[in-house]
Amino acid sequence: MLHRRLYQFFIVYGIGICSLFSIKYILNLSDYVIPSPIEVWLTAVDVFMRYSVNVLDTLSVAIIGHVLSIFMAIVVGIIARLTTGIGTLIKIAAFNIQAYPIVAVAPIIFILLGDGLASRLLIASMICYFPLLLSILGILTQPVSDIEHFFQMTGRMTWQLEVKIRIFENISKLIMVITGSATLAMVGTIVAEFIAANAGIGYTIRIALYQSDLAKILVALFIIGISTSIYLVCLEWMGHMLQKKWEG
Amino acid sequence: MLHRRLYQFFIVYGIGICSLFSIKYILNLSDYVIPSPIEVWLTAVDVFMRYSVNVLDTLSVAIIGHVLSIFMAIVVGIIARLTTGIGTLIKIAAFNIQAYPIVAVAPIIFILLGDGLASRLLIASMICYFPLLLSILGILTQPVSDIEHFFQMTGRMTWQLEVKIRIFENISKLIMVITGSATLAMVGTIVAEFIAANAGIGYTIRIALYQSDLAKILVALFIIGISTSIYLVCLEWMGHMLQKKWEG
Amino acid sequence: MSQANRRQITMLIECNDLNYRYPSSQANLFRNLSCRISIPGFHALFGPSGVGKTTLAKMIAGLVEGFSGKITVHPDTGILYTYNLERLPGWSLAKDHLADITPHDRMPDLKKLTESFGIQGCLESRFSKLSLGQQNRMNLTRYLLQDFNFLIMDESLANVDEATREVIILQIKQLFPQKAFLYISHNVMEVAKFCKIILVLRSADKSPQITEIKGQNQTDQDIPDHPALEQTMLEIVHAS
Amino acid sequence: MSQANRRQITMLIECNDLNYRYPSSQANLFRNLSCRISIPGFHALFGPSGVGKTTLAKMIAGLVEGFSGKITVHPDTGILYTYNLERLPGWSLAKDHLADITPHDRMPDLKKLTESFGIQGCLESRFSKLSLGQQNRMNLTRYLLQDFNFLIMDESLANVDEATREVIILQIKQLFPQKAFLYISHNVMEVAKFCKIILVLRSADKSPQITEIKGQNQTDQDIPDHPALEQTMLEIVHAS
Amino acid sequence: GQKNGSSSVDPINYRLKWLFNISSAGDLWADVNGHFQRQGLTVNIKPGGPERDAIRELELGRAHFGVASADQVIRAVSKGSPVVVLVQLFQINPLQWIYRPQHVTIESPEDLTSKNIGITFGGNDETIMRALLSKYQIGENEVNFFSVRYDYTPFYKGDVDLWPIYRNAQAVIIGKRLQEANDPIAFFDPHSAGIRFVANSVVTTQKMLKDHPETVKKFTQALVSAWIEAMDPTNTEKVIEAVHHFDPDTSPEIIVEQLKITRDLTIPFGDFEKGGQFFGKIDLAAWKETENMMLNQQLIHAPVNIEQYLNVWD
Ligand SMILES: Nc1ncnc2c1ncn2[C@@H]1O[C@H](COP(=O)(O)OP(=O)(O)OP(=O)(O)O)[C@@H](O)[C@H]1O
Ligand SMILES: Nc1ncnc2c1ncn2[C@@H]1O[C@H](COP(=O)(O)OP(=O)(O)OP(=O)(O)O)[C@@H](O)[C@H]1O
Ligand SMILES: [Mg+2]
Ligand SMILES: [Mg+2]
Repeated sequence: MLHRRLYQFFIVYGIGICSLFSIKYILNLSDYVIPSPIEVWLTAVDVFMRYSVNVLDTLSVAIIGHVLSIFMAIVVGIIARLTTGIGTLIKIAAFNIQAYPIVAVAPIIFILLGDGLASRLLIASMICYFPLLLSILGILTQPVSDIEHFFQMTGRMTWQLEVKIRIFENISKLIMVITGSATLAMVGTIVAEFIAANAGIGYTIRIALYQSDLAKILVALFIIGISTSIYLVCLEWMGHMLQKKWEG
Repeated sequence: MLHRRLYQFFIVYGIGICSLFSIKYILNLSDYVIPSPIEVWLTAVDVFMRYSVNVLDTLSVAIIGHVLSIFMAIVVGIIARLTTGIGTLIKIAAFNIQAYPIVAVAPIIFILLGDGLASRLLIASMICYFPLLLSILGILTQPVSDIEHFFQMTGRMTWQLEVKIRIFENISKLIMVITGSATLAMVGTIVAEFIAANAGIGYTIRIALYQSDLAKILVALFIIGISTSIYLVCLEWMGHMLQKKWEG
Repeated sequence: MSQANRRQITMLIECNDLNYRYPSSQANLFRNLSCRISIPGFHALFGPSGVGKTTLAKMIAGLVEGFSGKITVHPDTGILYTYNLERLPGWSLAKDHLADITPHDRMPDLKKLTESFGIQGCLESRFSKLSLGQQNRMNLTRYLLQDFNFLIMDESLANVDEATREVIILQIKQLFPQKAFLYISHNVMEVAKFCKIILVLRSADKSPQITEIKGQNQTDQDIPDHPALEQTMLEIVHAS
Repeated sequence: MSQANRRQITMLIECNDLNYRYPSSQANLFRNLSCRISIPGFHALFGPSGVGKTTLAKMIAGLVEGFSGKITVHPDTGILYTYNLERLPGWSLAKDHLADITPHDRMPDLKKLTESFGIQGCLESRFSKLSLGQQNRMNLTRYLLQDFNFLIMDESLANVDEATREVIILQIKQLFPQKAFLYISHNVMEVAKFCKIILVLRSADKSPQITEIKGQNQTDQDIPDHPALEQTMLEIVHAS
Repeated sequence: GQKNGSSSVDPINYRLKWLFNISSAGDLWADVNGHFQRQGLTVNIKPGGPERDAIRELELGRAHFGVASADQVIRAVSKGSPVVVLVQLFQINPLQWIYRPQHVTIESPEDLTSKNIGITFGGNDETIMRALLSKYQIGENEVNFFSVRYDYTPFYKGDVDLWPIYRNAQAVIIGKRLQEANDPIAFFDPHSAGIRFVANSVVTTQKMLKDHPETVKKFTQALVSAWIEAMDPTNTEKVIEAVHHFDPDTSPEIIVEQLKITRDLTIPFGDFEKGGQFFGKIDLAAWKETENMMLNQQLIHAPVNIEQYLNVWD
């Protein structure tokens, strides 16, 4: 599976970079606009190790942020099921906060949390939790009446059980969404680093952008792509195992 | 419904801004870190009309971007169902591209598309289509065998029909996801404006950031919140109508 | 037996002058429908497909609202409604689910029920891997282990073979002599043979919409009283 | 009539030495099972719940794989399998769906079927708003309007009342005298009365696992040949 | 290409470096007052931004003229981009460091030692600061660099002593805010410490210069004359109005201040009467110094001889 995903990533990346080079040669653009293959290669040799370390740094934050956001989404999803005032309020708050671009809210976050790991994690999970929340809300608000009927009838229904039933019935969808949102966790972390700027590949990209150095960005995107693929494969594998165990 | 949503937004916004002011007074922060209520009020009086026009501008682009991204997500979702090479490739490409933060890819987008509406729309829909894609993929890959069996047995199954059946069976989930992603469309457009900078509230926010003017940002967030709420209510209402009509 | 018990009989449910129309349909499904169900007893609700059995059952169980008229329940608790399309949660084996939802003191009943229902062999399976009839029986079993005064079984045995079905009905009657049941089935012979009262429901343009017929209420498979049974079956067919 | 047609009979399906075990289960469900189904004829597959009727039917329809042995089909087309839990798409009224999936030249049949099946009143409804028995009939109707040589009806009428069921079976036999059917039902009387061949399936530890019994194959409701029918019913019960 | 014809490039796209603000006062003035029209040119002025790069757009043919910083130009040249500098907008780089004299005292570059200095890593303030430190032989381990983003909170809260800022633009706004809170401000100016790092310039491509020399000439003349008018103190009122029209988020009172400082940075040749005509002068020595700084810090790998790309008008 890892093998297949990496292979697919190479194809996609290859297509992307080849079209970039074609544009370069067709339009006869200088190395400043689009770097030459050689320059990209030399840059890669030069920065690969350093960037890889940065990406690993980012990836580890992304994983924590992802776990956090899964947690947040489930909590909000569960609370939002409640029809009480607080339930609706939290649901609405979750939606409303999402309506703001992180760049606009970031100053407020920094004021509140400083610029340590906390802000970085918060920004990362804010970016990736929303798709999760949407799916989880969708799943948690849709009754599975042919299973739930018994528990309702016999007064055994608890919210935990309801959540369990609905999650179980939609487990494959959920695994897909969680896996998919992993890429967003990565994006979130990079954006957070871009804004909060002191470590990680997002910080590196920002410097490369200031220096108009597209070659460095292309190398960074390559390493990000590979490590995201690996993370996705791990998640898929874990999901698969979990599903197999749960569904027997 | 509109009334309720707006009311909820006011509560959420009110809570947010009150906690900000509390922090200000508890930590005894000066007006340049967190503006005083009076300053926020004066700023609001000053810029409200102008910002509202900007937000309307942004909202109209967001709506187009949203429609586009729904379209993109459905197309990618449908293509990704195919088990052929091209199907997998497009699916993988859709996932891989999403793995990159837009800020890193923006220079490449500008190189490829220039800075017309095209880039702005592409950035906006790239940000908001992914959650849609995830949900649509989840829905489109999960068979509804008790309905599909007949069509399969009698050789009548076409991909259009399969898509129709699966969408219909999940219509309420889908409406929820589409409505939810509307906020992301708004975010996407604002970010696009932030990057592509020539109009809209994103551009305005950027200037406010650049001037370190939190009061203006708070006003902008307020107007964005209101107009997003209105858009959400419209979508919910449309979804409701559609569902009523389709489900009879 | 039914004579000896007469003094014990209590009215459990009284429906008075029910009128109901589904919001999306034109005509009334029920028009001035009245009926009573007594406890104890294994009763039936019978009638052609589409006549409203499920709807009436759900109204009694409180799952359908918006009707006019009055449904009185004494005492006001312990009504369960079960139907043939229910599923057990997929994450555990059938036996684990059953163990979960069975009160401690009913464990012996659990064993007895699974044996006489012929589903011991299914206990190690997950629900989704059972045949339809096995699913029917598994679902009914768990309801019987609950605390109830009145259990409505809406086609709960629709996909079970006749022989097993008879065994099951007799077993239920024997194990729960103090409870009331409302068995919805399309098998005339079966309801005539085993039920105490058969409520025969017909369409709203006929009056009365519901007729009570006394069934054979047999408690044993092997003593068929042919002429009386045929008489009951005829009555049922005429009433519908 | 069955005698007059004898020369017309063709073998449609032959199952030879089937062995099958569900991947998740320990024991074999089928052990050296062999049977044949001929065209035309309204046949039944009968047996206690959980014995493997649905599995065998799906194997014949090509929906279950991974068995050993051979299933031969002549000609290799036109097998349809329908079961009682199917649903119609929710976005159109029943009549619109039916109109959609009925070939032009079968429109008169559509009218005839809905009338004799007693579902004209349901045509203006959506499927989800029908009663179970109405859903059964609606689903069966659409299959009958398709192009098939052999239709497997897996408990397709499980939630329909007996009287209506008889009408439906007779109507099918009358309208499709050249086709073959495999009717899975738990009603002994019914299969004995109306089916041509009843395949009685029993558990894998018995041999042969499947027995063919000649049914009464009645084409009319009103001429019951009591003793012969009872004889057939007895045979079926003994075989299972 | 066509040898002649101002009409052959129509309309002309002019990409700025940054959003519309005081740093494009002359460009906006030209637009408002028809300077380009009078030369027979139709010009679309487009705002820039951090993700924008005018030089890229020039090469892709999406823009014909643009504003770029000197480090962008030198980098582009080092990578073979056929870019030419037409006008140097700022004679003194507006990038300075703001600090609060109540908290820190900076009287000479040596006072930077052991201070928390905000820099944008990768930005030209980093280059300037490093050059300065090396010029005054302050080791980089003797100061603390603080990575800067657009949010000023760390400076407001005193976590950072010096914060990089555009003297003619945000500095006025931020300064006003601090002064309102009775927190006086001061600036540390690298230029006065002898660091001459060129700021924004107007650029075009060599191809444009070769194929449409007339257009380039007319454009340059229109632009320079507009800038001179815009810097003319007698036009102050109208210039403020024009800038405020494009930059409504900055109040006229602020723009007055910004304009004054911008005048000092673009025309530091004595008062306007005497020096105004020298607007846009390309400061060859400063360009060479800028190139050297970048070379020393290995931002370019070989000398580019930047003087060859400066289109010095006489
Ligand atoms: N949700 C609904 N909306 C509108 N009409 C409905 C709805 N549910 C059922 N009906 C109609 O009401 C009538 C009674 O339905 P009900 O399910 O109670 O019948 P039933 O007696 O249980 O039939 P069966 O034996 O087939 O299960 C039917 O004609 C059906 O079409
Ligand atoms: N997917 C499966 N995995 C494992 N075992 C299964 C699966 N499906 C069915 N079985 C088992 O195989 C046996 C036969 O099932 P099948 O559904 O064919 O029975 P059936 O004769 O149709 O019964 P019914 O009359 O109750 O529908 C049953 O014991 C059932 O538990
Ligand atoms: Mg019913
Ligand atoms: Mg079956």
